[in-house]
Amino acid sequence: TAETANPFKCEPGEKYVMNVMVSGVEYWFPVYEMFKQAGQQFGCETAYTGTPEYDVNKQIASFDQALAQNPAGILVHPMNSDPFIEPINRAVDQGTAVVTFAADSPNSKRVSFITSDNLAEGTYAADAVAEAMGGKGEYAVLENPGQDNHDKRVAAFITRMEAKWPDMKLVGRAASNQDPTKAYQAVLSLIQANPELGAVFMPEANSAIGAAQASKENGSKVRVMLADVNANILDMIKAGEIFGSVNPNQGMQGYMGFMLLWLANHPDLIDPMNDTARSGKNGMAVPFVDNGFSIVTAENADDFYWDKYLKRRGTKGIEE
Amino acid sequence: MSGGNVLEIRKISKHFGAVQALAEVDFMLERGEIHALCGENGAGKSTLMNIVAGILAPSSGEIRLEGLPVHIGSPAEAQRLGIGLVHQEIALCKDATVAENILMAATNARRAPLMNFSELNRTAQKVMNRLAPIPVTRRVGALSISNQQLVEIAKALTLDCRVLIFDEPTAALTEAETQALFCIIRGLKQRGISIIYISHRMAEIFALCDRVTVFRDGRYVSTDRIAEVTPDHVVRRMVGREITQLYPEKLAGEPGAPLLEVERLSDGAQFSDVSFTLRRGEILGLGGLIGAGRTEIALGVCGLAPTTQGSIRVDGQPVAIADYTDAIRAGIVYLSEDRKHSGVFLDLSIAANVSALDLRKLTRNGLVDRRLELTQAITLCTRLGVKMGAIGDPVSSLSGGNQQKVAIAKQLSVKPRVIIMDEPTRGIDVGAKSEIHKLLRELAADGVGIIVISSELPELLGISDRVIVIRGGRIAGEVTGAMTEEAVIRLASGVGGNFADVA
Amino acid sequence: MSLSKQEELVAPPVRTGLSLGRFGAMREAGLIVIILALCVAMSFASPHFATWGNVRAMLMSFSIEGIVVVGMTVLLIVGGIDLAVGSVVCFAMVVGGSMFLMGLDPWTACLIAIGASALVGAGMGFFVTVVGLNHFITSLAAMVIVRGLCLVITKGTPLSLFTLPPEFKAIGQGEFNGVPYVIIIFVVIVVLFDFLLRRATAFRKVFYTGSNEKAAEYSGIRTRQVKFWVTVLCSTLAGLAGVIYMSRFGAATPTFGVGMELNIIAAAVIGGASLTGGAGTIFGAILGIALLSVVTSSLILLDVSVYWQDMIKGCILLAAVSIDHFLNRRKS
Amino acid sequence: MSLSKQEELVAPPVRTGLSLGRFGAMREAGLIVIILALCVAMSFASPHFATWGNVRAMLMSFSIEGIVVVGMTVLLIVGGIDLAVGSVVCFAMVVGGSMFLMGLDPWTACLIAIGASALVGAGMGFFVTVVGLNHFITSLAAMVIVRGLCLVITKGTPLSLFTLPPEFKAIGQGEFNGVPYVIIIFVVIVVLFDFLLRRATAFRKVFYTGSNEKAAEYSGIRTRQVKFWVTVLCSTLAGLAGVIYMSRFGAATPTFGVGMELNIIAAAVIGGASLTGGAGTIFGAILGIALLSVVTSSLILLDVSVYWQDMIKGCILLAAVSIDHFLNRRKS
Ligand SMILES: Nc1ncnc2c1ncn2[C@@H]1O[C@H](COP(=O)(O)OP(=O)(O)OP(=O)(O)O)[C@@H](O)[C@H]1O
Ligand SMILES: Nc1ncnc2c1ncn2[C@@H]1O[C@H](COP(=O)(O)OP(=O)(O)OP(=O)(O)O)[C@@H](O)[C@H]1O
Ligand SMILES: [Mg+2]
Ligand SMILES: [Mg+2]
Repeated sequence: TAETANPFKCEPGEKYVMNVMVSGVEYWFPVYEMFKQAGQQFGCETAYTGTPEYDVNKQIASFDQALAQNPAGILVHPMNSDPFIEPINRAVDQGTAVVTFAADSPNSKRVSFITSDNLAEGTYAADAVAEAMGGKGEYAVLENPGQDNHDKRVAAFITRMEAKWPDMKLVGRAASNQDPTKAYQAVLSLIQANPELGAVFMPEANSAIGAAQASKENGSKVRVMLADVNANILDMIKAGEIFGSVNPNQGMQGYMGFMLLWLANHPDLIDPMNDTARSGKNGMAVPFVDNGFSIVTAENADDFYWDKYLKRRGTKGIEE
Repeated sequence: MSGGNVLEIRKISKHFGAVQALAEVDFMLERGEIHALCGENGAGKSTLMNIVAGILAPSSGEIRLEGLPVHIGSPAEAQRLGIGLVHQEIALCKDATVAENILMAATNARRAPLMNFSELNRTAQKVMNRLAPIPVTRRVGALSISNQQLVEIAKALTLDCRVLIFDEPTAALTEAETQALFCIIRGLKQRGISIIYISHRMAEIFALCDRVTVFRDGRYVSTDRIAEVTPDHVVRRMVGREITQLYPEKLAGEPGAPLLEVERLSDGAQFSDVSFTLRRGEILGLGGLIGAGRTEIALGVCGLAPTTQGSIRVDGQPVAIADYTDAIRAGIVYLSEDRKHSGVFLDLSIAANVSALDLRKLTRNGLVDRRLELTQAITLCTRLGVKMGAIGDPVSSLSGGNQQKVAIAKQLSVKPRVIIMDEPTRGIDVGAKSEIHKLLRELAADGVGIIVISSELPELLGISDRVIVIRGGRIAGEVTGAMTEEAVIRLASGVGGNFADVA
Repeated sequence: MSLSKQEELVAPPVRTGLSLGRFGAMREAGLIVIILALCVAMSFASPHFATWGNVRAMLMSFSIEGIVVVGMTVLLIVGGIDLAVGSVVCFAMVVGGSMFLMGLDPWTACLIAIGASALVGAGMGFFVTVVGLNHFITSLAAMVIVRGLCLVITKGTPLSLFTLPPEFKAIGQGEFNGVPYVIIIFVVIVVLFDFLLRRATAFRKVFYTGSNEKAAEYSGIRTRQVKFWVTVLCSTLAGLAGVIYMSRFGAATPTFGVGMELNIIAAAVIGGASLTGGAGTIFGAILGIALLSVVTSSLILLDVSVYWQDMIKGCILLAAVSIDHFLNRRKS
Repeated sequence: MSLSKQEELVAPPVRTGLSLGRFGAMREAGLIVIILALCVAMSFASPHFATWGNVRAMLMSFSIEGIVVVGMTVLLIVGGIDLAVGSVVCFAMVVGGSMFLMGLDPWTACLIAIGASALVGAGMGFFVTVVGLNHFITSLAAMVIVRGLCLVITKGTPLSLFTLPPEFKAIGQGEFNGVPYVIIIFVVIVVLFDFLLRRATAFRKVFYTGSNEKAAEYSGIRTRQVKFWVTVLCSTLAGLAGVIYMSRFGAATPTFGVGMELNIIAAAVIGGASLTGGAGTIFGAILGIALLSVVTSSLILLDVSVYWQDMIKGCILLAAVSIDHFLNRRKS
């Protein structure tokens, strides 16, 4: 009823934390931007934490430290799924809600998982490439073996090609490990071995710079397709040096991540017709959310620049 | 006498932590003289020279050059002032050639941006030939330790100096090289260069020098004209007591049963067909010129270098020696001639150094018995008169001679059946030397077989019961009975053939 | 005569322990002071620092790596280096995990994993002592090969070991009276090896070999054997760390431990180990890794901007090492 | 007298050139043979291998890193090491890039970037020669600090330098008579430094200092100055490589060059540089990086499974180094 106070508000001191590894890289920023916005709308405190290193051990340490401050909830990108089971469970047991994003820890007690569908990303990327090539030609992939979401994208890409585009031929797989120089060398070699190479897909943005350069030096015949974006990639997409990218909807990841945490902390807002009261489960738990993704091409690339976005919004990004 | 003091050292003190190495010492060097500096091991000779050459900074005191006070902050500055030093410890760049090492200082001073190797080699070879014909294009690391010593000396000869310091240059040299060096030094003196000469060999000092200064325990004791003193005088001032008998009594009766029998040993390169027998209770000397292959023979016997032929028996039983551990098992130990490279562990404590050779003796339940280790180290070091701060100090804090004593203490810590000592008393002072000789004789009397390799002829003859002379990797002959230096030199150099009293 | 101050001579040849009187003379005193100073400052700066939760998090974050540091320190003392430790840690996880998934009980699987790690060490030892390559290049090749093996075994996907029995997971996740087992194991290993390194005859030979290999040979020590076994030891401890990680994380990821080697070596070097051999202590190395960990934790707790964290961390590291160097130089 | 076999001893003081007669005696002969053998094998295995396109691709792939290898080799010879090269390469890209974005013309921006890199080297040199830390720990700290600086400057996002003028991009992307400028620059630097290292007085001092610092000092060489300037040189060349990368990729990524240092050091060590100083040649080091590059390319050309690539690469590396070691031992 209208007289009741707005329930969608935080208690004083109710704090939500986002935790990631390699915290200095751009991918997380738009996620946190909307996480923060949701927090402000609810009157909550938010913080961005993590470790600059690509090291699960260090990320867990930073997670534990965030936990030691008793936040209301943590939105975490677990670098590896199972190592986070114990820390996440400890957090949940102490009353801190945990939501995973972009990568999951399915066997833990995390309340929700939000991500774009890596399989769909791979599939759409495959379709986009194949259509542009008229459904016929040679392609290769650059990989980062061992990184779960990257592996999924690559696998989906290849599966889709095999299933829907029988005339697309996979001619090479090389590990670039997110290193532009390795990607450069790999694509050069791939082009030498397969002069008819028409496309190369990689599941992340770092390799793309090298791959695009290699392609360019050989007459730009190779379409470079990737996942994720940054200013440089966008420029190259606009210039036609990169074919396109699939980019997860990071804003929704952050915003919905916050919402999921907040909701999990306020289960009394609903009264569902089920056994939650009896079983003691959290009735507000949303197991899975798909935040969607976009295909970035020369036409829409302008909308994905982080600095323009930041300027438009007038915030200080992760530093608030 | 002309009052022309080139170098005046006044009240120089130096301490390393608690150790007072030098206490207000004075030292005056006249123009064109050869001035000997004597003192026991650890008396502070090298420390003072290192201060003069800009390697160490004094704690207090003043240095005057040509009457003017100077500050010598680095070796580069010392060189600019015309002070050169032949180091006691060999300090050469092993990866560079002899020529580059000899002319390193010149290279450093040159303005030319590019090296001129052919000229470098020519110049260096000229300098080198004055001492010994070592080809200057060889890598220094491939030279034997005695040849490295020669390179170290040659290096100093290229410096344009007023004052040239030799810190025990002859410790690793034989007679021939020593004489060549003396010629050069006298030539330098002729040209007005002033020389400081440090040695533990009295004979050299009295043959070469004009004056002698004695230090004891970091203090100045005296300066005299050589003509006015005798070696006994100098030794008494150094040691503070009389050394009546330089070498112990020789073996009185017949030696015992054969202990170590080496038969037709060859390594296919450095020596061949070497056979000799060491008997219980005797001290056997090995003589020869530098490079004769004595060290190689010793290494071959001990399994430290591979051999291609020959057999070794201990107590009449043939033993197979594949590596040094086998040799130690068979009771044979070897003291290396190259103490810095293979004799001591410079950054480990004195005690740990002494116990390195036979850890089993000190081990209880797999652990090192520390008390036993300390007792052993202190006993041996006291016996050999090692001058040190604490037994736990690293060996690098000791003077050269004291490091050598630690190396010997290590050897004596085990009770071997055969000890092979390669240049055992290199750099060791007169007092300690006779102590070591006494020890060796006692060990021999206890039935230990001892082989001594020494380039110092008087020592070799003084300590050994019998001397085998090596020439070009083969046994040239044996000297027994009334041994003379002449006999050894003849065999060693091959002059006069089998003249010696080969028994 | 030459030994006037007999009493003074009975200083121990090697450091004997932590008696308070000798504190100032210890190599590690400087590091301890620096770490304590950091901790005190942090306790004032953040109310969360001096809580058991935070201390536990910090201890947990370096205790398994600490086991690897122990092996690396011994290897550095003998004059070697092992760039493959990160790969070997991962290898042990992956081997143990896949054995378990193939149906072995986890304890046997772990023994096999540790054995396999030891084998990697033996392989490196072979190339170093028999073939005659140096430790750097050998372990670099081993790092690549072993990482490759991990990829081959896992086909690139993390092994989920969710079904590990709880009594096995307890090693990595359980506690005893509120103290995690991991920390207990770590402390036991550190104390044991610190003691052995100072007292055991076998480890004495490691010092001799590292200080002057030639002189050690001339003292009848079989230096090649010593180097071989130390190389094996380092890999074995890395393997042990690997199975503990496996128990703690309940997973085996083929990319685990990438870049770990530099952190480990840095810890040992900060703690006084020399890259040219002959010097180093376990205790110092552990202080080294503790320092790295405290700095990282503090920056996170203080909510320092992620952009600045690396830079500040590097600067603190450099300052700490410089101060430590200065304190030690003053002493000698 | 003391030297019986005079003739045998007159080996040249330093290698003076590539005359065929001396080929067998060269330190690098083994590596050359190994690389050639690999190439011949590859030409049979893949029709694409022995094409100009592929050779060009391989040359391009290691030529910029090759510039860094040159600096690292000189630094290794003096007894140092630089773990920060990867960070410095990135730093130069980032500084040059952001200067350009701030409106400077790209040439000035690059000069500033190289200057800034040299300054990083000077900082490291200061800590090594004045404070007295070792190269390893100093450069490790520098690696973290400089990487942190890159993050601070870029705020974590790659700088897009798409607007770089074409005449500047030509450095990294253009060619002269079909030969890319990058390769020309690389060859010039390698030949220049190989010559200097063998013949220039200043660089001989580097050898002496690395071989025996004490001995060099006793000869009046200011070893601290030598070490300082070599440290600066290494960073400066890394900076140069950074701006060339910037020109080639038209971007400045804050994560560029992570882990590059190990590759660079490995190349130098494979080529005969010693981690303890005093030994190493530019030519050998370049062969080292060429070997690494040929192996990588071959695996891709042969379409080896990504899971097996690492393992095979490591094994080839180990085998190559062992063979090289064996060949060199045989000679001496
Ligand atoms: N770096 C050092 N640290 C501590 N003590 C030192 C150091 N260098 C020398 N000493 C001490 O200084 C004293 C003098 O040493 P020095 O080398 O000058 O003796 P020396 O007269 O040259 O002896 P020797 O005849 O054995 O060469 C010795 O007691 C030695 O232990
Ligand atoms: N490390 C080494 N590398 C190569 N050659 C060596 C080495 N050491 C010695 N030689 C060579 O071996 C030969 C024997 O020299 P060595 O000095 O061992 O003989 P020696 O009879 O023991 O002489 P010394 O009186 O110097 O002890 C010489 O030709 C020498 O150049
Ligand atoms: Mg001396
Ligand atoms: Mg000899």
